[in-house]
Parts: sequence; C-alpha cells; structure tokens
Amino acid sequence: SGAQSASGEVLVGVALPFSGAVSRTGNLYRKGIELRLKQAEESGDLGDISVKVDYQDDANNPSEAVPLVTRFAQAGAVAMFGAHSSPVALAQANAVQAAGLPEFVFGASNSIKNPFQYQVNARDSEQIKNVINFAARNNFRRVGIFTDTGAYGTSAKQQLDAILGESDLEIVGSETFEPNASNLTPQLVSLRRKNPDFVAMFSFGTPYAAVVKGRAEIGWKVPIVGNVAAGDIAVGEIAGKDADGLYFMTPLGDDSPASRTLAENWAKAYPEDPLTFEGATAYDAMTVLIRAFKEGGTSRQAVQDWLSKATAIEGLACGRSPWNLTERAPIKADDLAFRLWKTGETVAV
Amino acid sequence: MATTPGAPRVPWVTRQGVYLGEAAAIALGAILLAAVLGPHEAQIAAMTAIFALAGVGLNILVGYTGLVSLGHVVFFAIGAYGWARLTESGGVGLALVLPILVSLLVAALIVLVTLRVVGYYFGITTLAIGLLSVVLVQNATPITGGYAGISGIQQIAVPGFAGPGQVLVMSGLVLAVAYYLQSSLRESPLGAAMLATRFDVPASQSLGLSVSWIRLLAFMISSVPVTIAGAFLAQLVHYIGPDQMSMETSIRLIAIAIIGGRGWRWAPVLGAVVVVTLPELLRPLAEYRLVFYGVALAFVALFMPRGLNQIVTWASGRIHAARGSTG
Amino acid sequence: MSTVQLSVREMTVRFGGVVAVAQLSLDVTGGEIVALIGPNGAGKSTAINGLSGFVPVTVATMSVRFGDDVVDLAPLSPPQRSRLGIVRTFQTPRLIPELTVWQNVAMGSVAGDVRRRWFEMLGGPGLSRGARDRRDRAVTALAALGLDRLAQDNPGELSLGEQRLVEIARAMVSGARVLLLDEPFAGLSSVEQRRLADEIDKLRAASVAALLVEHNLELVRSLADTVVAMDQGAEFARGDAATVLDSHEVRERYLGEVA
Amino acid sequence: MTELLYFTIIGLCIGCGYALVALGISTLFNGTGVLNFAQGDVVMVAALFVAVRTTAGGGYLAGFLEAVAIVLVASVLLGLLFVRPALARRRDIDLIIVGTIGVSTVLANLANNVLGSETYRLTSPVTAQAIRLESFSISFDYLAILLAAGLLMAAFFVFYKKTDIGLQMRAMSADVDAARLSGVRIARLTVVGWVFAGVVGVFAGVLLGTVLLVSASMGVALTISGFAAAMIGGLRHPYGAVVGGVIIGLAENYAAGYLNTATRQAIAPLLIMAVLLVLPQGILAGRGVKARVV
Amino acid sequence: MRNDPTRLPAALELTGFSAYHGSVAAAKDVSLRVERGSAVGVLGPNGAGKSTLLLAAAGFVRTTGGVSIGGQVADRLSPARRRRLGLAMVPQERAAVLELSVAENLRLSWLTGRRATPYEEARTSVLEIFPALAGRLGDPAGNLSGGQRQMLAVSRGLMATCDVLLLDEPTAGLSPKLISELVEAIRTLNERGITVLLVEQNFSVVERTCSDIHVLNGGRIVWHGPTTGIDRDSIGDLYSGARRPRPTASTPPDPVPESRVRPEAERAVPARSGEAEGI
Ligand SMILES: Nc1ncnc2c1ncn2[C@@H]1O[C@H](COP(=O)(O)OP(=O)(O)OP(=O)(O)O)[C@@H](O)[C@H]1O
Ligand SMILES: Nc1ncnc2c1ncn2[C@@H]1O[C@H](COP(=O)(O)OP(=O)(O)OP(=O)(O)O)[C@@H](O)[C@H]1O
Ligand SMILES: [Mg+2]
Ligand SMILES: [Mg+2]
Repeated sequence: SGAQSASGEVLVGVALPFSGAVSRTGNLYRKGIELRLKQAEESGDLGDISVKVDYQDDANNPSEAVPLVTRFAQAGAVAMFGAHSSPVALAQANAVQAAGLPEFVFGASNSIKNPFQYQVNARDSEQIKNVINFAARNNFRRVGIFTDTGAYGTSAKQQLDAILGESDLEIVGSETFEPNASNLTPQLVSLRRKNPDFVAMFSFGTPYAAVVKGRAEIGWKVPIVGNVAAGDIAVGEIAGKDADGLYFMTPLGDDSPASRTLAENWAKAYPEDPLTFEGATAYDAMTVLIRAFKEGGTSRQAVQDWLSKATAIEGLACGRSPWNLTERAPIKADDLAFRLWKTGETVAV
Repeated sequence: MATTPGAPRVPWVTRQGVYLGEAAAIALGAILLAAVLGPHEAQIAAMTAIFALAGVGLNILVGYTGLVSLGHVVFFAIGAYGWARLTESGGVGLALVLPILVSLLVAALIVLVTLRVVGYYFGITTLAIGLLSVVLVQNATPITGGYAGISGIQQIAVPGFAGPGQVLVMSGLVLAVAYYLQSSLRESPLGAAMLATRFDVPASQSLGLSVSWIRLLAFMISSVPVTIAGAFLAQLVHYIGPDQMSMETSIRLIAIAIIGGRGWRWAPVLGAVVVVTLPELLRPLAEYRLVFYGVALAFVALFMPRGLNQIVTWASGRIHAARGSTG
Repeated sequence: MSTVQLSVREMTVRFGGVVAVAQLSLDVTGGEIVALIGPNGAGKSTAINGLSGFVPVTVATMSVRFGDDVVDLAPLSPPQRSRLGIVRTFQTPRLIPELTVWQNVAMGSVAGDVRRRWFEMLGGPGLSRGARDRRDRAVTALAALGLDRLAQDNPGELSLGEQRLVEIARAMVSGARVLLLDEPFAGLSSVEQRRLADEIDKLRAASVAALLVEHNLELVRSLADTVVAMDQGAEFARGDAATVLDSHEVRERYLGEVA
Repeated sequence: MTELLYFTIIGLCIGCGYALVALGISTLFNGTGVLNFAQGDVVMVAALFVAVRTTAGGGYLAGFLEAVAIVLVASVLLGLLFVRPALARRRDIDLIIVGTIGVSTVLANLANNVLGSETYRLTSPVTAQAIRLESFSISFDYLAILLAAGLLMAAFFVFYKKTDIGLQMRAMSADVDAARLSGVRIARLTVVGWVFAGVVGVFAGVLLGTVLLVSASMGVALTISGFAAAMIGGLRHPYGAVVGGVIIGLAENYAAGYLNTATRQAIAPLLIMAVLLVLPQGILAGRGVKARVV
Repeated sequence: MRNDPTRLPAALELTGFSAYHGSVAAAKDVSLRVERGSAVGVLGPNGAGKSTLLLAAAGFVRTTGGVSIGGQVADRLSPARRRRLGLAMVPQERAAVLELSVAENLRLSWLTGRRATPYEEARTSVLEIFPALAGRLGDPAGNLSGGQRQMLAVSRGLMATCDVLLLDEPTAGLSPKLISELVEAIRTLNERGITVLLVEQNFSVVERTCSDIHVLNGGRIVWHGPTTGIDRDSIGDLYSGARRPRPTASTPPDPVPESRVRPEAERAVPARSGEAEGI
C-alpha cells in the first residue's frame, strides 16, 4: 500500500506497448508523460515530491499487462498509466482494484467500468454521439458503418449499432474489415451498394489509410467520419490526397491557452513528430496526477480519493470543459472538435 | 558402448520411485514458492507452472509422437472459456470436467480430419485450425464475449494462501501429477509405440502398431493438460480474451517442449522457465527482449536438438568424469 | 498349439502399368519353410508386401488358418495382420533410432502390450514388472543370434549386417506364427549366415510357417522344403529344393547359365 | 457485373502476391528441405527498408537495389546458420519450425527497433498508371505483381527441373546423406538456396509494398498467406505456389465482396483443411504413381 | 612404403589409417595399398569396420593417418574434392537419392564426378552392364526393387568416371546371374586401368576378381596376402569370435568432426541419458 507518502519519492508505473505493431502509439503516450514531468520538475510545481516513472512494455497483451499491475503495486507505485487497448484495461481491472491502484487507461471501450480506471480518451459512446452531430450539421441521413474486426472496431461496433440505431439516422449498411487485410476494396464496394450519405468508420490509426486508398481505387467520393484515431499522422503520410474527405475528431482544441502552450512545448521537445491526441491526453493525465499528488497526497489511497472526487480540473489541453472525473470519463461528445484531412494535412472544420 | 559378451549389463529399466520423488518435489516447490513469494513473483511463478503444465501436453505430442501442432491454443481456449463461463453459473466441478471432455472430442475430430496429412502439412493444417479457432472466439460473442472477452473470472480458493499464490499451489499440484504420468507414459508400451510411429511408420505397422490410433491417442492425451492449463490461466488473470489465444501462444507451447528438450521428462518445466520466466527477468533489455527470445529459439532449435537436456547430460557427464578421475 | 497355414490364391499386384506380381498362389504351413526365388525385380518383395498388407492387391482368396478357424486377410490392415501373428522383416532393415538395440527387439512384443497392459501408462508396479520381462525376452532373443554384446548400443551405431540381425531378432520375439523373411542373409558374413540358418531351422520345431526370400541358393537348398521360382511376377517353377534349383528354367532364367 | 470482374482481377493479383511469398517458401524447401517460417519477415524487411529509404528521399529502384544487397548479406548469414544442422542431418520438422520461427521473431523485432514501427505504402514508378473500368481503377502495381509471379514461377521451374545446380539442390533437399555421398557440396548449396529465397523475398517485398501497408509487424500475416498458398498448391510442385495463391486470392475477395469479413478470415484456413483432407500433398501433388514405401 | 622410389604411386594407399565414430576407432592402424588397375578385396565379419574404412577413405568419417589417391596426399581433402580427384564410392547404405528418378541419379553422380567422358556416353556404357535399368530411367529410384537399387548404386559409381572405385558389398541382394555379370564388369574396369577396392561377404566374388585380400576384424587387419593364399573356411576361422571395436582411451587429434552417414544417427541418445530406457 502507499506507505510512500512520508518520503518525497513517489513511483508511477506505465505499462504500454513499446514493442510490436502498436509500439509507435505507445511511445507517443510515453512522450506526453515525459514532457509533462520534465516541465513540472523545471517549473518546480512538484515541490519536494520527486516522481519516479517505471516504463514497462505490455506488448498490448493482457497476459503480460496484468502481472505488470502487481509488479507496480508491489513496488509501491501510487498510480499507473496503461491499457492502450480496451481488452488490456478489462484484464487489468481486477488487479488494480485488488491493489487499490488508480490507473489512467487509454482504451475507449464503454465496458471499462472499474472504479479505479480513469479513461482519458473519449469513450466510444461519446465519439459516436459526435458522429450524430456531424450528420445533423451536414444533414446526412443514411449512414454506413465500417469497423475493424480487432479490439478497437468490435468494441465500438456494439455502441454504433445501439446509439445510431436510436438516433434518427438510418443505418443502411454495416461492414467489417481485418486491420491487416491485404485489400479492403471488396467490403467498400458492398458498402457502396447501399449508397450511404456518409460512412462512420471506427478503427485505429493506419487502417484509415488503407481504407481511403481503397475508396480511391473504387472511385468512391463518400465522406468518412473516423474516431479520434483517424487523426494519426500516418494516415496523411500514406494516403496523401486520397485522405481528402476523411473527417476525424480530436479532444485537442487549438483555441485554449493550455493547448497552445502544449503545442509550442511539444514542437520544441519533439520536432520530428507533430502533436496528436495521444501525446496530449497522456500529457493531461500526468497533469491531473501531479495535481492529485499536491492536493490529495502521495499515497494510493489519497490519489484515488482525490481523483474520484475531482469534479472540475481546469487548464487542460484536451476537452473544452474542465475535467470531471467522477464518472471516470472526462472527455464528452462536445469536447471533441472535428478536423478534416486535406492533401495530407489536417484542417479544422 | 558394448558390454562383455555373454552377460549384458542391462540397467534397471524403470525409475518409478525417482519420478514419484521428483513429482513430490515439484508439488512441494510450488507450495513453498506460494508461501514465500510476493504477489508479483507468485504471479510469474504461477504463469510458469501453467505453461509448464501445457508444455507437458506438447512434450508428449512433439517429443514422443513427433507430431507438431501449431493449433493447441484451441484447447487452451476451451479450457479458459469453459472455466470462465461454467463457473459463472456455479458448478466448479462441471467447469473442471466438461472442458476436458470437449477437448478430447475436438482432438479426436482434428485427428480424423488430418488423418492422412503428415509432416509439414500436418503442422500447417493445425496452424489453420488454430487460426480458425481465433476467428471463432472473436465471433462467437454470446459464449466468448467477442473481443471484449470475459472479465472478473473466479478462481479456486486455497485456504492459507492469497491471490496468485492460490493458483500457483493448484497448478503446481496438477503439474506434479501430469509430470508423473508423462514420465511413466514414456516407459509404458504406449510410450514406446508413440516413439516407434514417430520414427518409422512401416516398421511400426509391421510391429502391429496402428499409426492412426497412436496418433489419435497421443493427440487426445496431449490436449488434456493444455485444457487444464487454460482454465488456470483464466483463474490467474481473471480475464480471458482473443488476444491471449493467438497463434503466438501455440508457438510458445511448442517452444517450451523444444527448448526443454522434447521427449525429456524435465522439458516442460525447464522449458517453461526459459520461455515464461526468463523474459520477465530480461525486462531491462526493454524492446530487445523479444529479439533475445528469438535468438534463443533459433539457437536451441538449430544447434541444441536436445535442448536443455543436452546441457544437463553434458554437465552430469563432466561430473561423472571428475568422480572417475578422483576416485 | 494348432497348426497354422497361410494361403493365398491368384494374388496380383499392379503399379500403374507394371505388373509386379501376377496370379501368384502360395501355401505356407506351420513347421514348413517355403523359399521364394527369382531374378531381381521378379516381385518377391512385392509378394511379401502383398501378404503383409503394405501394397493393395487383387486376390481370389488370402487367408490364414489356425487349426480349424480361418481368418480372411484381405480386409485387414498391416498392423492387424501383424497382430494375428503374420510378421515380416524388410529388405533394408528398419530400426527405431531413439531406442537402444534391446529396446528395439523388445518392440517386437509391444503391440499386444499396448492393449493388454495399457494400465502401465499410469505407472505403478505393473510398469516395472512388464518392462522387466519384455527386456528379458529381448535379451535372450539377442543372445540366440550372438548379438547380446550389442544390447546397449544405439541402432545408429550398428553396421548394416548387425542391423539386419537385430531386426530378425525383433521378428523372432514377436511370437509370430507366420514369418515373412526378405533376404535375411544378404550382407551377413559366413559365420553369421550359419548361425542365422540354425535359428531359422529351429522355426520348424516351433511349427512356425516361414516364407523365405533369398538369392543365396546354397542356403535355400539347405533350408527350404519347398521352393517357388518366379520371374516378372509370375511363378515358373515349384517343387522341393533340389528339383527346382537344378531345373533347366531356373538355371537359365535365374543363374543365367546357358544350357 | 463489373464488380465481379473487378473482384476477379484484384483477387488474381492479390493471389499472385501471396504466390510471391509462397514461391520464396517453396524455393527454399525444394532447395534445402527447410520450410521457412521467416519468409514473410524477409519480405517485410525488404519492403520496409525500401519504404524507409524512399521516404528519406531515395529512389524506388535505388532502394530496391540496396534492399537486394542487404537481403543477400542476410541470406548468406542465415544460410550459414543452417549449414551445420544440414550436415548433421537435423531435419526434424519441429526443430526447423521453431528454428525459423525464432529467426522470424528476430527479424520482426530488429526491424521494429532499427527501421522503426511506422507504417508506409510504397509508390513505384508505375503506381500512377492504372487501367480504369467504370469507376474502378486498377493500378499497374497490381499487374506488375501478376507479371512477376508468372516470371518467377517459370524461372523456378527451369532452375529446378533443367539446371544441374537445381538437380543437386533437389537431391540435397530430398536426402542430405545420399546427396553428400554423391559428392554434393551441402554447405555451399545450402547458402545458395537461402540466397535464392532471399532474392525472391525482395521481389515480393517491393511489389507487395505498393499494394498493401508496410510495417515491421506485417511479416507473420504474409508468412501464413504464403503457406496457405504453397500448401494448397503443393509444396514440391513448381506451379503449386501460384495455383494455391490465386485460389486463396479469389476466394478471399469474393468472400469479402459478397459474404462478410468473418468468412473472409476463415476462408484460407478452411481451404487448407478442405484441400489437405482430400489431397494430403496439395492440389498438384496427386500426379503420378504413389511412391514405393517399403 | 610411400616414399619408395622403385614403385610408381599406388592408385590408393592408406598408411597407419584409423577411422573414428566419436571416440570409437572402428578401423585401427590400417595400411593397405592398391596398385593401378588392380582389384583388392576387403573381407570381415559384420561390424568389422569395412564400411567405415571405405567411408573414411572417401572422406566421410573422421580419420587419422595417411590417404593418398594416385600418389596425391588427400588426408585433408573434403569428400567432394576426393571425388573430383577420381575416387568414387558405392556406399552400402543411402547409395541413391530415392526421390529422384533413375536418370537423375545417374546424372547427379556424373556431375559431381570427374566428367572425363560425356554424360550420354558414360550412361550408355553403364546401361550395357545393367540393361534392367534402361527401361526404368524415368521412375523414381525409390520404386526400384532392392536388387535394382543395388544396380543403380553400382552404375552411379561407374558414372563418376573415376580412377579408383570403392565398392561396399555391391553384390548384396543381386541375383546370381547379375553377380557373375558384375564380376565381368569389374574385370573390364581393371583392364581399362580403373582400380577397385571391393568390400565383400561373398568370397567367390572376391576369388574371381581380386588379386589380394585384406581380412578385417575388430577394426584391424588380421590377415592379408594374395587371394590364392587363403580359402573360404580359413577366412571363416579368421571371423570366429568376431571382435568389436572398443572405445580407445586417447581420442584422436583430428579437429574436423564428420558425422557418420547413417539414418538418424544424429538423434542417437547415449545409453547413459536414461530417457530412452524402459519399454
Ligand atoms: N511401389 C511401387 N511402385 C512402382 N513400382 C514398384 C513398386 N514396388 C515394386 N515395384 C516394381 O515391381 C517390381 C518387383 O519389385 P520387387 O521389390 O518385388 O522385386 P524383388 O523380387 O524383391 O527383387 P529383388 O530381389 O531385387 O529385391 C520391380 O520392378 C519394382 O520396380
Ligand atoms: N555411427 C556410428 N557410431 C558409432 N559406432 C558405429 C557407427 N557406425 C558403425 N559403428 C560401429 O563400427 C563398427 C564397424 O561398422 P561397419 O559398418 O564399418 O562394419 P562393417 O564391416 O561394414 O559391417 P557389415 O559387414 O555388417 O556392413 C561396428 O561395430 C559398428 O557398431
Ligand atoms: Mg526384394
Ligand atoms: Mg558395411
């Protein structure tokens, strides 16, 4: 348990994929955490607390991720970051609760309900509500659903069917695809047969590139609305012009002062890769944790208490309104701004 | 080499006592570890014991019969999901027995489908079966919970132990039993028959051994420990999902048998230590830890065909020699 | 023990175009040694393969008789025939590499034990007992062929002749009622040949039915009661050793002596 | 109607893509008797390398040549790795499978750590050109794959059936002992076999990279498709790879276009099982009289 | 002996030659000399070390001592090199690649040989000796009968168009008719100046072909001399109490470990590692 509160040293565990297919995303999160910590140490707003972070590779695999929770717990960590994908978060739920270890998770699934797991990415349901807003704004009625068969797509698909089903949108078609499939055009063709006004696509990063490429190959001009992951810079790099007409949402506004300073600092720290929601959410989560240390205390119990009661955390880069952690999912639908890919760049809409 | 003509010195042929002793040692070791280790170490130890248990199955299949299955994750899944679902609706007893029966059935089916397929083709067919089972797991949402998997799985409570320790004790005990049975199987007529079919089909047929039957038996026997291991994995992680049922898991299982020294009775245990425990100890290597794992796999498979057994026999040979020279 | 008789009528074996065995009929009775001779490629081994079930054949009848009850062999698989007591050796020895020599020989009687002594796989005292008497049987069989010095070796370390002898020992312990021996003497030294000949001769006393394929005519002459000579799959001479071996056709078609 | 035509053409090309991987696998198998679970990763390394170079501003062809050089070196090293087991006649399939899987793990993770975990798509000189039918456009990249598969298959056939080295390699893959006793230089030819497989791998890499996403983690999926193709067609048969590949390519595309993705995922495994159940040696292996066993 | 100026170099000469399987010397301190165009017989009980001796001379087994082929020292040469020097061998086991066709087997053997005569020519002359093979050129060697395989094995030896031919029990499994034809063939080889070292169990074959005989037992030469100097029965006496090679205390210095060409030998488990025990 958090006997650390006496000493000035606190341990924070980070279990993210640093190897394998999604290691790039894992490293983006890590950069966000590191940047925030560096600033905190420089600006001295950590006071006498010194935060030590233990970064471990969970290979995005539940069987590896769960032992890491006990590892951190045993080492006396007072909080942890983890779970790039929802299954990992679900697997860890039991362990974090047993250890009383609060965790910031990046998985977006709605089935993550554990009182110790705080989802710093917008839940699927929130992102999907935003899809409805999008349709309303462009007065689209007929929606085609396109999701991958992996963790991201499948967890979103249930929500899509449910929420869009209740909305006044008409689901004309629903197709799935393998994230690493050699070719996606057949599914797109059969989706086009239903001629939807637009396609709601939920997946992670690079498959968006494959899809827009496929869309170009079959000569289909339909607009596609993706989730936050559609903003992955790889999409622009790979698809270039073909990505035009692909919309995505991001919790990262560009109007708030916090977001602007973050953008500057990030550009200074990591000139090679542009700021995306991954870096930003991780950065914000670390900010929250630091607040918890200062205002709550540096024991697990204290951190958990503080987080579970935090109703309005100001000055974060992500989200329009202050974070309310009582439902453990601070980013809501209208915290998400829309952006659009244009010739390899993203523009606000 | 050869002995003096006339009276051949043929060794004491079975070592029942030895195996019993070793099995007991495994069981005691597990209990001891569960008592002294912290939760994290206990979790790793339990994971090792679980994979060792599964390794017993592959050791029998690969080591005795020479069949390479890249699809044994099927039985892993049956065990895990079986336990997860059946314990939800009460019956622990049922959750223990039913999956095993299902596995035996599936094993029999697989063998029937692949009866005429041999060598690499067999390996690839089982690989296909493994892939199919993953697709199945992903799509049979009512049973498997699809990609979200099943969380909050209960475990067998062992009085006097906490958390992972309980699983460690249970899997350790089962492992001990499996170890003993595996070792005596090796020396029983059936074990010898398996070995014969592994090396020379016509010869074994001329000895009256029906290759298909032996294959069937071997496959069914090997499926049981893997199934039980699956159930223990579900108990240890309290969650089960498709990501744990990937082809990579199947490969791990074979790797355990090969690295340990397929056919050797200690292969599952030592192999599991290398394949499961070592990577945890290698965490300092960060992203190069898998590179190391791969190198180990390739090296052992290509240059140490009898795996760790080779090292052990070599070492014991050295010891013998030393004794000889001194005394 | 009831007398055994293996009999086949009009056995034909085809491989694509090749007719390896044509309309061959044989009777081998317990206590009798029948020799099958003929030039290379005559179909002798194929005949043995047919009788032991290793190649598909077309036959009028193929059966084995134990006393009064007759078993039809045609539908039986090789292992089934072997379990009936029809045991063969191979022209090129086939031993199990990972077993020592005596264990290889012990394999001769393993098939029955897999069924009768299946409980051994659960360990327990039964295992040791069964293992011990399998071992003893094996070692005596090896001693009979003067191979006991090899008992502990690995088949991979044996010379070809040694391997052949071990395989024969394996066939001997199987308690076979019918033995099909494919060129057992090939590659054996004169000493070993004599020793093996004695062992095969003993089979008579044990009222085993033996079919012997052999090119060494002296041995055939000394061992065989009946000799069947075949060429290109078809039988061309049959009778007791002396008459057949001295017959004109055999000398011409087999020995290649032009009369 | 055009849809069906489109699916068919794409299926053909993708299938030939699988065939390119499969050809690498069966080249090595027929040359050295080793079934290589790392072929997909060899392909990946080539593709990823070219991708990295081109994004860094290098040319497609230059990258291709550099990739050839690199893979040549790697193949020689790999070949040397497999010489000792070959000489020791260590052919147990379990050892070969685990050994090559080990190699695959090493390649995949090294690529991830050295070349990075980004995802790319190659653009070749002909990427821009395309045939159009109605709204569909089929890039020349696809046709290049079709062409390459055909040519490599022919080369493969000529090499093994007509050349003396091919004969020696076939002997070696069939029976190392006998080959050695016949004076075949095992060590040398083992390396040669790996080099050929490597070169085929580079071709597969640079061509496939233009039609699917390239990343360090793509190897295993490629290997599996390659196996499916090689096995269904028949490992020993020169045309096996292409026949098998095309069958899978078409099946997958029709399944995805007219049924659903679950079926598409299941179709290749199901095909493997169905085909091997009926023809245990693959479709094209059934020819000729069954070999003598005893 | 080697550096005796009065004699021209022997076609094949072994001096103080030992061959090892692991630490076991299967042939010990053998010295023998085969003159150009002559045939020498090696006899011995089973397990005497005959095959090992031939394999060692051809470079497949770890050895100590001297080998010279046509006067050229070959101790360190690889099997392939020795073959190209004109030393061809017909082994007792694995003498053909069963998966390849008969024709391919012949070509393979010709390829790796010296290629003194063109392939077609060599093949026709070989098929004259074994017409039975002529009809089977297209079939897989594995489909041949035992004796036909033996014919193929010998033919392969001839295809290598060599100076020295090592024959390991070439008549095993051959029908009497073919045996006499093979005897003729060996004689003609000698006339063509090709040297033959013949391992045999069939004494009459040796009698009919060889000028000299070496009798091997327990890895050592226990008798050697002209063929006329010995008869069947006295050979049998030399065999009696057949001794097997024993592990030698001092393992040989030779660094290159060559594994004996034998199926599965690699998998052999030493009797000590109890795993293979108990049936
Ligand atoms: N499985 C097979 N496929 C094709 N041909 C075969 C097969 N088995 C045997 N043959 C052919 O049938 C003929 C008879 O073969 P078999 O082995 O019976 O001869 P054999 O009498 O044993 O000769 P040998 O004395 O040389 O052993 C040979 O020409 C052989 O090539
Ligand atoms: N790979 C091996 N490892 C260890 N010992 C071996 C090996 N091969 C052969 N031996 C032993 O070496 C001795 C000689 O074997 P070799 O094959 O040379 O005998 P041989 O004279 O050819 O007998 P045969 O006439 O039966 O062919 C035998 O005692 C055999 O046990
Ligand atoms: Mg024969
Ligand atoms: Mg020999």
